[in-house]
Amino acid sequence: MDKMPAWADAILVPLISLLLAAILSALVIIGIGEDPIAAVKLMVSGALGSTYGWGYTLYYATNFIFTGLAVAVAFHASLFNIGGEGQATLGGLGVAIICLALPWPHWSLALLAAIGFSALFGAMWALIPAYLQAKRGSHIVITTIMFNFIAAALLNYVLVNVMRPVGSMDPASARFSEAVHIPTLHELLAPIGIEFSKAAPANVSLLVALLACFLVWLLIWRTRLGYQIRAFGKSESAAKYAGINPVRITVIAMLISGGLAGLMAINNVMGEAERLVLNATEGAGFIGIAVALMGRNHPFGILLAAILFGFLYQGGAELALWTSIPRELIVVIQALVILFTGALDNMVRIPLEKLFVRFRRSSAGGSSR
Amino acid sequence: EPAIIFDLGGKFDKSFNEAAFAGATRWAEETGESFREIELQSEAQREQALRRFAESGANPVITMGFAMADPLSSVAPDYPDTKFLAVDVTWLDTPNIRQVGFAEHEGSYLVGMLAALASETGTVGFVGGMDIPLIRHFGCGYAQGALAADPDVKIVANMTGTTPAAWNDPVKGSELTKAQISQGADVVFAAAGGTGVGVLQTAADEGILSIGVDSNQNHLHSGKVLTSMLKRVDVAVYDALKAGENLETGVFVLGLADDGVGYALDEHNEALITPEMKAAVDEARQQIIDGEISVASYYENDSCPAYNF
Amino acid sequence: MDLLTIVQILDSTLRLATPLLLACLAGLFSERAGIFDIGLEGKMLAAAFFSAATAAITGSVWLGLLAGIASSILLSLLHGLASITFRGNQLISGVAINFLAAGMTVLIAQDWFSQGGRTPSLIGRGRFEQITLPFADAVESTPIIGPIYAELLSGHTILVYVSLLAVPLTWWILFRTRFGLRLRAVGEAPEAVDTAGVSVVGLRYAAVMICGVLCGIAGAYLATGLQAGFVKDMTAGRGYIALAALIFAKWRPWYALYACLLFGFLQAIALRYQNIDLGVFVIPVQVMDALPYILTVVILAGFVGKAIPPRAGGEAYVKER
Amino acid sequence: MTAPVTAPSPSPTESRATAPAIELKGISKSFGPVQANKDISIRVMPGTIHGIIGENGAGKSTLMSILYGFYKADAGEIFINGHKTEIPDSQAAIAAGIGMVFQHFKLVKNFTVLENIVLGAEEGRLLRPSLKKARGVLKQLAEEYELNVDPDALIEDLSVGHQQRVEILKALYRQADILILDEPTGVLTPAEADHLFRILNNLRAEGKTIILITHKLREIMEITDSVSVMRRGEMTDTVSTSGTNPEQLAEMMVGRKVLLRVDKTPANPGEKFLEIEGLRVVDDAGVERLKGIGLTIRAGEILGIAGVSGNGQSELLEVLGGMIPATSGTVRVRGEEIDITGKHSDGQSRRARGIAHVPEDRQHEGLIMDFHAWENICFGYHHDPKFQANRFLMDNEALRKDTEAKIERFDIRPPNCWTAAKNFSGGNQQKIVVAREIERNPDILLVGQPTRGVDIGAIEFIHKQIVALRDAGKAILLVSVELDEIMSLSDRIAVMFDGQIMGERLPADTNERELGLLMAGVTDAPTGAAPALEETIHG
Ligand SMILES: Nc1ncnc2c1ncn2[C@@H]1O[C@H](COP(=O)(O)OP(=O)(O)OP(=O)(O)O)[C@@H](O)[C@H]1O
Ligand SMILES: Nc1ncnc2c1ncn2[C@@H]1O[C@H](COP(=O)(O)OP(=O)(O)OP(=O)(O)O)[C@@H](O)[C@H]1O
Ligand SMILES: [Mg+2]
Ligand SMILES: [Mg+2]
Repeated sequence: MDKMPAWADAILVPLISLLLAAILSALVIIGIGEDPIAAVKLMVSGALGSTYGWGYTLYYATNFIFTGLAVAVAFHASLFNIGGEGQATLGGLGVAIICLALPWPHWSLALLAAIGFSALFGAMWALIPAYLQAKRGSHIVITTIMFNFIAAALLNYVLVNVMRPVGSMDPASARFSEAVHIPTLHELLAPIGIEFSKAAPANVSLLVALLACFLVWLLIWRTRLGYQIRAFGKSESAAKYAGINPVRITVIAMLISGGLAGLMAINNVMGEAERLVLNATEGAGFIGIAVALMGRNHPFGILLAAILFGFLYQGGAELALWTSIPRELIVVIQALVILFTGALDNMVRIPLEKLFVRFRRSSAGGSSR
Repeated sequence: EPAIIFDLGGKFDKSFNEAAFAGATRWAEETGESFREIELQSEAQREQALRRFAESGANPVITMGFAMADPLSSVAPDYPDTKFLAVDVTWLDTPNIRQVGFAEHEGSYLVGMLAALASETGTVGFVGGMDIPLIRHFGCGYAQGALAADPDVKIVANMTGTTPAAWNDPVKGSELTKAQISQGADVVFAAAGGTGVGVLQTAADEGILSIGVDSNQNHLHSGKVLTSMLKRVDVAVYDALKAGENLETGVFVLGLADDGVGYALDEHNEALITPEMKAAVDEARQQIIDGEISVASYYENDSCPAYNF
Repeated sequence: MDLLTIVQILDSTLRLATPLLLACLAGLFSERAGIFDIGLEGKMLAAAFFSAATAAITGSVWLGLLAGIASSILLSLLHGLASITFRGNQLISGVAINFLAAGMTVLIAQDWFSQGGRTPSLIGRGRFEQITLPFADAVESTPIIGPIYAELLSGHTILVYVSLLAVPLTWWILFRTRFGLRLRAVGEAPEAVDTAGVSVVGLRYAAVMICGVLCGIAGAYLATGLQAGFVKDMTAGRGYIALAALIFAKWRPWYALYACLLFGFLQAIALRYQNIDLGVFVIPVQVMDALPYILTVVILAGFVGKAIPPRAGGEAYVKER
Repeated sequence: MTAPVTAPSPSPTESRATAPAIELKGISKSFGPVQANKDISIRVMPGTIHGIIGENGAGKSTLMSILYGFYKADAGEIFINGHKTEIPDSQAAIAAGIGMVFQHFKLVKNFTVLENIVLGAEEGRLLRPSLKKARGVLKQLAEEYELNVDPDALIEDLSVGHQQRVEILKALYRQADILILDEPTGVLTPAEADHLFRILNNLRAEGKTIILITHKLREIMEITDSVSVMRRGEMTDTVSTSGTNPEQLAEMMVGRKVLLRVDKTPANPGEKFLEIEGLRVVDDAGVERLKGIGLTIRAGEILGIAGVSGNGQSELLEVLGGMIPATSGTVRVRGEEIDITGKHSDGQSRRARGIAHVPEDRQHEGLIMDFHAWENICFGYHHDPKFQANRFLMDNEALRKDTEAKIERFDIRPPNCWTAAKNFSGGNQQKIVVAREIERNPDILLVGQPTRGVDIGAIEFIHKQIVALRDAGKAILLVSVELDEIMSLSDRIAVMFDGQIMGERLPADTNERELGLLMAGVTDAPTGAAPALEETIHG
């Protein structure tokens, strides 16, 4: 018998963890002499109080959906992909190359090409760590961390020495042409009569992200490949018995993971900046870890967690603008969420399990009499 | 309510951004009004910050540094009623931006002279921030000034990096200073934003002289900073805030004549600047203003007659 | 390149290798005891801030050092709580600690000093002073040996010498003492330690605490030795490079010294030269920046001898489930 | 007699008169929902060897681990030499003079013997003096008890038998008066086991008290003075060895008369379904695990492989099941050679050839413990078109239907396809695996330890299924360490030793003694005998 019903495991535990993280965050805000309630109010109004705020919240959420899914797919194969940052960076490079290389007739074609290229570049950046893990047992956590730094150096080199337009002082690529501008939510919703902030960067990538959620759900729970990924993730020895090739699954899972992380670039590079800048990912690869942990590696959970983090991000930016609370508060909250939903999971789980076992015993004892 | 966007080094970089902060603070104190501000954390934030301020009705919106040029070019046209002040940008053709540049080469020329005059080893150093034409522009004026004061002077120059991180890397500034000291430099000019803090610190630790930049940095290590090359960003910001919504747009380049650049002389470096040095530099200043001396501009020539970067 | 330049580069190598070495040895204690630690970066960062802040407030660098160590130990305890007591995922805990430190340092710095997440610059006794070794001035003019002694070996802060001494000390503790034997055993086979009547939890906490102390010194060195004050993110990935060095060193103290010196050397080169012109081709500075990471991947791939981590590393010791 | 091993205890005769060396009263222990020990009491007199037997999972190891302070009991008291003793951890147990050799050794593999011995029993803060002292003591102990091991060898370089010696030395070095051995002979050859028993006898003669856990009734009868029987977490009884016999013990163990015979008709072998020739396997460490195996199994027969575990049986199953590649050799399935060394040698290719495999370790191989029953029912057969809804998706509905049918036919409890595998008991887990594999109606069934940790009711059921498959004209390769199972189920028996087939016998023509000798590598007619036997059976 399980110690705890499934719903408690899937909902109660993360909820309590989140609550603990929230309480500590509030204490931190009080600690720096600010009013947590006012801060939350400001965050809510800034992030959700206008279509402008929503536009940014959803823009960030789109990034986090991609990186969260990336982390989750790898997690299902029992691989901890900390390399989302690097893979998303490379995805950006892919998008920039394809957007600048060809004269695109229409944004939709460019978007398709960008989806392909960003996923391809992200996947390729995950390939070497995956291969080394599968074939040579090199710990993927360490190799992906290393690849994040290597990606940063590579982007740095490319932007400074290769892609920087002549005469520009910025280490950034040229601006993409108007033709590859993908519709923002404003442009998408205007025809159907919905007024959405023109300034907000949320764009059609959001729909791609939602589609990705659905596809990942199908992949993991409905397809043979997903079945094999999960089986391999749960028990490598059993996977071997079943004839599931560990090298193949490791590589494929990481390619999908890297591809998803890379896909983020259609949002931040193509949808927002419309050029490639240094550090375009802004840590979204790492936030994917928190998002996946909180979303319990399920696409639906990830969607919710991504929106929550989108809210935190936009709300945090607002805080930084209108109060003296630095933006780093969000980093702290992110850390607390990772800590409680990830590392200190058992701190919540064990007492809860005991509670359930005791509750069940007493109710069983009662009924038998 | 006006707003300022500080660049990556942050408003306490003791240099470029801090100058803007000082100007804004002076305005706020004098008028009793307030301004909004944000310190950028990453490249990707530039456009959002700009848009957010414009969106919320801030006017004017002040941006610091050349890297804001690109976001400005895409955001400013969306808010035609908002006035922008772009410091260190002079090449955009959007009507609602006041673009302010500085004749850094002229100011650098003066501190270059002082460096050469103060040097005992006959070698002076230059630590630049990010390796871009703007910083070479500084270095070029500095080299010309040093050579003018002492034709035999040896100049050693290093750039901190190729990305904006170069504005905020005191460790590297410190290491480069040590390297220049080992090459004989005994006066080092840091035109490197927050990185300069490391340069000035090391220079003070190692007992040589340094030259600050943008803000008056003489007080950082009193008696050990020869002078500072002032770039009156504070004045530009102060004036813009004072003008408010009536800000006059267009391109402005401030030089010695407008007191847009200069060198700092105060109680911290009185003892270091002899009357002879002061006389020589002041004369050169007047000559530049009068057009008798023409300081070559790296911007215009894309090369420097005095130093090969 | 003349001798003086070489000595100068080696001199900065030593300075730059110091935080790496301390953090690397910190990781060595922790990982040898079976607790993976990717939170070295965060602990160093926290220590850097609290040492600088305390030194700035009190004016005493020694109090600063203590505060730095204390803050680092606190994060170590958090890591211990998550990964030893609650048997959580050590990697996730490390990631969380890194974020926590990155955020908290800036938050507190802003609250205390309102200088955009920095501390005021440290002056006077707020910093570690450079120590001139005996006779350094006297021998300076002797050819070759003079500059090596006077420039390279002399004139560092005390923490540089502490880090160098920490290497033989670590070796001695690990391989010559009872504690070291048990510590190594607990990283290989905790059940063997447990059945031998020694507390696994106790040993692991001890290791994690030592890790905290060393990370604390590393962070304090960054803010009060190498620089004069704290700026945000000032560790700049050094914790990860230390981790890389640890793998490079195959979890051994003397190799750790060599690995850190190598990585310090790469940093020293990258600091001094933008691009390295080898005549045939030019190595861009970005390659120098990435080289430690690339080398580590090569080592991890097992092309240059296999790096076998402690066998029980990364996993909580679970008796009953 | 040397200082460290001499116990300052009263002489054996004296203490026998006084108090028991060990007395446990009312010990209970549960692991979450599993009650491993229920109110157990036991007394062991000093200077005796006390046996503990019981089925797998009966709670023997748990009880001893509590005595050794490895686990903490939920309730109960422990008395050592008549004194109530708290044993919260192993340190306390060691201080009370208890030493334990675990079923799974607790050694640091990349430490030397010497380092392992001193670990936790060092003399002071520095290592050198401890090691120096231990070296001396070790030498004396080695001479005294025939426990020779190279003190400077790394554990990972030692054979299992030698590793066990290190464990015993560890206990003796700590001056243990009470020595617990948990299934020490499971991994030993008969010769090594004999050597071990000589040592135990010596120790008993020294006045030490020994507790011996074993599954082998022969060993109980041979060496113990008294024996306790455990069943399902409870202590059934404690009897004096001289006053009992194997049959009675077996009955006490399982709680009813043991049916050692399986009802089955004589085999009716048909064509050759599986032919193995010159099969060699060299593992990653370069050790040759299979040294040229030759076997043939025909349709309609069960070939049983007997042997002490660790002699290559696992590797044989793994190669045939596609889990590891062979180094060389040929395998033919119904006359057609299959790839056993190359890229296409894996579990999938085997299944495609009609080979099904009930693995030895159902928890780590046969099942994904976190998956629901219905997800496990296609494990390994997830490519089967029958489970696919279309080109891309699996048909989960069909899977659940299939599972429900199998739950029904195999009487799997609880009958719920949404129950996770880990939440079935061991026997029902095994039924899921057996159902999955047998219902494929394979040509060849590989079965490893089919009834390990399975209760007697399920054993009978599983045996019946296997025989039914044979009667349907399929070939079955059975590997088991239980000689009884081999003897009663097989139509033909091959004995493996050290990666080789030592010989083949017909169950009717042989006995446990002869098989035991073959299992120990003692033979007058090694591998060569196989073909001759083939002739006599089928000729
Ligand atoms: N560490 C543990 N955590 C959870 N359950 C356990 C643990 N150890 C044993 N159990 C369970 O306790 C019961 C008794 O196990 P134990 O190992 O004592 O049996 P045993 O008699 O030694 O069996 P075997 O003959 O197979 O060694 C089993 O159901 C087992 O699954
Ligand atoms: N090591 C373990 N950890 C957790 N739970 C366990 C462990 N071993 C057994 N269990 C659980 O304990 C319960 C009983 O298992 P066990 O194998 O002892 O049953 P059993 O009484 O022997 O039944 P069967 O005769 O069918 O094997 C099952 O629910 C099983 O999931
Ligand atoms: Mg057991
Ligand atoms: Mg059972």
